[in-house]
Amino acid sequence: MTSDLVFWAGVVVVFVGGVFDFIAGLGMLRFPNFYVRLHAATIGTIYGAVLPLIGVALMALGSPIPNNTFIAGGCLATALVLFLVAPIGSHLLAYAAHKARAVEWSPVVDQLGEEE
Amino acid sequence: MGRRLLGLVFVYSLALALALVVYATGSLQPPHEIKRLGVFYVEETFFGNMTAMSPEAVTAIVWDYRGLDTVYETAVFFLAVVAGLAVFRVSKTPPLKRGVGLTEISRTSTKIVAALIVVVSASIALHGHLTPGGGFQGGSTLAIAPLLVIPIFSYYALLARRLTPGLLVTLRGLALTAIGLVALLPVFKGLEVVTNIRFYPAYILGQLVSGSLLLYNSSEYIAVASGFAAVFLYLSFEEEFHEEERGEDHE
Amino acid sequence: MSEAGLVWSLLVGLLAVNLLVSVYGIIYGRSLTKKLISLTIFSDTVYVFFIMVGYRLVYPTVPPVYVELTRDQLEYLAKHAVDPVPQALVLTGIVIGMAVNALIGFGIIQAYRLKKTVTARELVGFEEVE
Amino acid sequence: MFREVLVTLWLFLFYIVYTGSTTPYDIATGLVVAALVGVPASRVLVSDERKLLDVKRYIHLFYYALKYMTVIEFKAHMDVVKRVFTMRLNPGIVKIPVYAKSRYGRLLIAVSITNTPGTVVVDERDGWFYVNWIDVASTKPEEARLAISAEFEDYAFKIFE
Amino acid sequence: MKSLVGLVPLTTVLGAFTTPVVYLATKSRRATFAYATLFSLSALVLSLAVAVEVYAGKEVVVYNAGGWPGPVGIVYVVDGVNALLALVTAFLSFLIFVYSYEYIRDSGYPWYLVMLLGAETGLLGVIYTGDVFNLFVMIEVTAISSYGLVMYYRWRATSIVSGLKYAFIGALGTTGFLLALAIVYAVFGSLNLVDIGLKAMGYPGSTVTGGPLEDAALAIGLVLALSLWAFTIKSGVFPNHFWLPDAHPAAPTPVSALLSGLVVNAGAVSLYKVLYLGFSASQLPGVRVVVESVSLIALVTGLASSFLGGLLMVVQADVKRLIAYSTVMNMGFVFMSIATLSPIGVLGFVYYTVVHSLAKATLFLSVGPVIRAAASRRLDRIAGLGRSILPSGAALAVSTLTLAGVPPLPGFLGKLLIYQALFQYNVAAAVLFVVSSAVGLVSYMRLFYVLLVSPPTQTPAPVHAPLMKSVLAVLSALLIASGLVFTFSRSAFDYVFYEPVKAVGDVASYLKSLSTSLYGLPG
Amino acid sequence: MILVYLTLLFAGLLSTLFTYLAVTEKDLLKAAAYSAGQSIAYSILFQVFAATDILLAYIAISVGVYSGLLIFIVSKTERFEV
Amino acid sequence: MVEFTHLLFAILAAPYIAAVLMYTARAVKGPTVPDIILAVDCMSYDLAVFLALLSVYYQSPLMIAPAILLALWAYLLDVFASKYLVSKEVGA
Repeated sequence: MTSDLVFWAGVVVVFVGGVFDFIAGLGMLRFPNFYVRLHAATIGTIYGAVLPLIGVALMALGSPIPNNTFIAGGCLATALVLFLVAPIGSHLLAYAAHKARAVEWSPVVDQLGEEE
Repeated sequence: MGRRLLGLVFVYSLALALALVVYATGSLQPPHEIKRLGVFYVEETFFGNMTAMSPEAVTAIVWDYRGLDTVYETAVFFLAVVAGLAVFRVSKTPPLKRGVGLTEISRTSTKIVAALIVVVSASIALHGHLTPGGGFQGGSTLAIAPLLVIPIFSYYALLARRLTPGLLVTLRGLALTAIGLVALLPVFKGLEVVTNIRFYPAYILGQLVSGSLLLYNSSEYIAVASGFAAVFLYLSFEEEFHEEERGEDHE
Repeated sequence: MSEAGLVWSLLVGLLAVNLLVSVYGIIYGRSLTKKLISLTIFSDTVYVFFIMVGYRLVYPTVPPVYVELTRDQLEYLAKHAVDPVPQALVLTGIVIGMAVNALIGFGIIQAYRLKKTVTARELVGFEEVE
Repeated sequence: MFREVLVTLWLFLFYIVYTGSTTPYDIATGLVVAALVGVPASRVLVSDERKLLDVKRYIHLFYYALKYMTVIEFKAHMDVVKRVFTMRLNPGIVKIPVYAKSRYGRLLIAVSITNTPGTVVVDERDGWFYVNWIDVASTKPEEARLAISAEFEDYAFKIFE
Repeated sequence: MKSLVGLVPLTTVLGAFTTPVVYLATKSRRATFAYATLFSLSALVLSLAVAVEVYAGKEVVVYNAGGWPGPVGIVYVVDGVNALLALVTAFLSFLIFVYSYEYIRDSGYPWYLVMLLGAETGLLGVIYTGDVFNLFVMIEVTAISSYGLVMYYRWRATSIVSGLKYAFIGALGTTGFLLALAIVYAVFGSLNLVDIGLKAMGYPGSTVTGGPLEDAALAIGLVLALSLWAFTIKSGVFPNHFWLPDAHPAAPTPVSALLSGLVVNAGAVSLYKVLYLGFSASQLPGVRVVVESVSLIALVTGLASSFLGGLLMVVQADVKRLIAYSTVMNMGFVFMSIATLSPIGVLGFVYYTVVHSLAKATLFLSVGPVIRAAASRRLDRIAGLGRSILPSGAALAVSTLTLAGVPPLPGFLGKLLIYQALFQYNVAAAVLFVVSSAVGLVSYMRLFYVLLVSPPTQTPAPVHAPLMKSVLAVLSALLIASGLVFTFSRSAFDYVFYEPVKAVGDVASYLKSLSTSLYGLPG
Repeated sequence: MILVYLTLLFAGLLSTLFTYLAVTEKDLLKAAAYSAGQSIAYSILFQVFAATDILLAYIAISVGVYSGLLIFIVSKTERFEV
Repeated sequence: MVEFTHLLFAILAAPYIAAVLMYTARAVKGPTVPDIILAVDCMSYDLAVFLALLSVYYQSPLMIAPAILLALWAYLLDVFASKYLVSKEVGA
């Protein structure tokens, strides 16, 4: 019974993550330039990937798969690494884009650009 | 843009046409059964008479049933690295200086991630005979660590830690020699090369190590990682440095 | 004639087109780098074809690896596992392809050092020796 | 000495979590690998080992992680999700001061800022973060700091300083 | 004690693995060269032992690597043909190692030695193996070493660019061969050559790989077409010959000898294994037609490349390029010989491959001192220099005349054999063969005249190279001796060439006799 | 089996799209990124075909090493195809 | 019951597939290199989830291992691309 509960909790989490991911995809399409799209990408990473991974771990723990701790452990480790790695990736891309002036945009204020 | 879109439409319609032709002949169906040979390996790999004492059929084929292929496959990778070094060879290593690198945040994060990568890769390599993975997979995962260090800290960070190309090539040569010796040793007992279970023990202290599979995997792990590191280290020398080395070749 | 056959045919068609497009890239790509990219795609597609040979359409499909060392697993795997042979062969193939492509990459950079171009047509018309 | 052991233990824990099983083989290889990595890495990773032993810091970290994942992230997500549909954008790069001095404190702040939708750290320079903000409410550094990173910084001080 | 076959390629690959370590430990040119040459020598000794075992035992040695028989593991199948070809390969490689000690003088020699050992490993593996996937791996081992060796002169645009061309076209070909192997596995469920051959003949083969085959003509046609494509690339046969005249001269001269003499054989041997041993005995209805049409295509490509090579040889100004075109021509002959799919065709293939390897390597190696003395590769600059460098000139004369097919030398007999094979197959093919070799004869005579007869344009600097000279002396003595022995002594020819080919000649009974080596035979 | 069919078709379509883009793109850096996308599409196929061993090696080589190699080549030679 | 499982997983996977399609559209449109890299990144992070989901769907605990690699290598792609954009020499 508990395992069923865990499984369905996982399903709900994965589903919610999917909805957020969908919205993130929408944002990626609709936002006008790279710097704004970064924020949509963050949605896609945190609630669109890290959270669902935890959800999948719950699903695995709640289903009668042999050695389901493999899946749970792998998912949690992936979530942890993703949590560390994804923001640094976005940060570096933003840094590079700003440094190389690769992106045209019209910000309200650009205090980094002013200082350079 | 218009032309590319047209091309894309053409490509997809070509795919559709091909698919319809294939479908119409009706000869192509996803199989419900696998080949007899595949079933044979799955059945024999742990429980059968012709066992490799490994629950992992793929690794058992890679390093035991068809181990000879893999020994020479590592030779191909080794030769590619050597050929690359022959093209890019330099007479001295570059002088140490402070590299450009990337931001401070990424440096701090990379330190943690690198430690985690080593642990993950070791897990992949050391469980190669039990779960999917193995020496090559683990080694290429381990190679992420130096590959991350090269752009983020600059390759001088690796050189400063004495990870020079010479050391890496030596490490690689030693690891590959270990692979070769593991393949060669059964010969001295009158067995064929790359013999596994009839020469190496399947269990050590009650733990399944599948004979030579663990030895191969751990040697390959080091060999692949150092090979990738050497390749990328050579690639990251600055162009000016290569220009200094420029000369003529005489017959 | 089933939906499985249709999906399979479509997949084969798409992959065959990938093969053709990448061969086009290898032959008509102007830059050597582009040719290298096409070559990697070409070999990747061949690996997918090879793996397709070993697939079996059952539910659930599992890798040919024992999770537990019991006789039940043996029967389960014999019914559900995919073919391990193509996987082992493709693993070898991937390593070999990667080695060749890395060497080609080294060559491209060296060619640029010598001729200051990676455009295939400009590279080919080189001078006679001595 | 402690820091070597502790880093090794943390890495060993990660190994076991990733591997997902605890047979004697896993434990033995895990310990060996973790020690092989942890001992040389500990000098690079940890500068003050007393902080590693402080249980209060772990409790703060755990509490913060929980709160961050649920409350803070949820608020920020909903904000940006609204913007996806309304397209009310006001983007810009503002500079905010960072008072945390330790490397990990700064990393935690930067990761927290970037992982919250709506703000991304673009660059950092002697004590200042330059943050790409989807809705620039204020261009004054201190006010921007209050809106963006003040809460993270509190915890960063509790955990790492 | 099991047979030594498995050790032969493993020895050289171990040498390749350890040579960089030895170099970095000693930093001594002499020690590194001695170490690598030692491994080549031991490969020669081992392959000699294998050849003796096979020739004395008069039976095919099947070596189960890892102890796994038949389709389960990889097997080496060594009959007389394989043993002979491997022996020639190991012998020539060893001589090239010795020769290189004085020729390669720059700082890249440890990497050069590693790649040379790698190429030797691959060739030996290609020749011994009885497993199609292992064939692919070994072809790649050879190929990647060749790419690296062609690019060895890294500050010359010619060598880098032609090496890149070679690598691109070679990678395309071998990947195509991998696709062919995917189809082979999908159709036969097996990778063992004997098993595939038996199944293609309609026998059940090993039970481990499933029962006999139904209709598979289309798939086999695809397999053969893709394989032929790959092998023409590897051997430099029309329409994929264009990389060869660029790549072979660009390498250092000993490597040119290795590439032109031995590495091109990889394609021919593979074609022999797949087309002749694998499918030529097939009795299945559709397959028969497929095999015949593919062999016809192979014949036409061989003919085309022999004409093309012969004609283009005439107009070359660069001596190494001229010799490279002669390789294109001779590989055309070899392909034609295999494509007849008859025992005498195989005899011609084996004999001509051996002779061509020896003579072509000798020719390249003997040109080496001349090029070094004149510091040029242009024919008009090196005219007449052959006379002044004695062993080189003698070797030049012998090898040129051998390749031209002048009677007492061994080349004549080879051409005769191919002519007979083609005559049985089709008269027109035989006539065209004669015409193309006549065209080649003109170019060889031109080379002979320019290098040896015409008056020297300059006085060369003396070349002090005792090892190079002794290698050339050994090779030319061997060529003359073998010509005399095989032309005049029927029994020697029978012992060395005819008996082994007779064992292979009837493919059906050959495969059936090997079927006992397979695991899990029915009944 | 609907998920399997869906995923196979999706990955096939994606791979063809990325292949086409990678082969026709003039900016080689973009082409390298597209080829990474193509590798990701193939990764899905491998996972559906239950080829985990392949996937572990393939992701490393194709998404990582090739991309790194290509970016190195682009940085040392020309970025735009003439 | 089995039918239900198929349906459940299809429903769970559908939004991810749709999202990946939208990321792909972004990758196609570009217009700049960081846009494409970001889109490829997001795709690979999503696919890490997808792989995990497939491994639960196939009830095989062994198929989870690649997910972590997908995340790591996508990060490596980021790092290399940013370094290239920042400075011409990637290694220095």
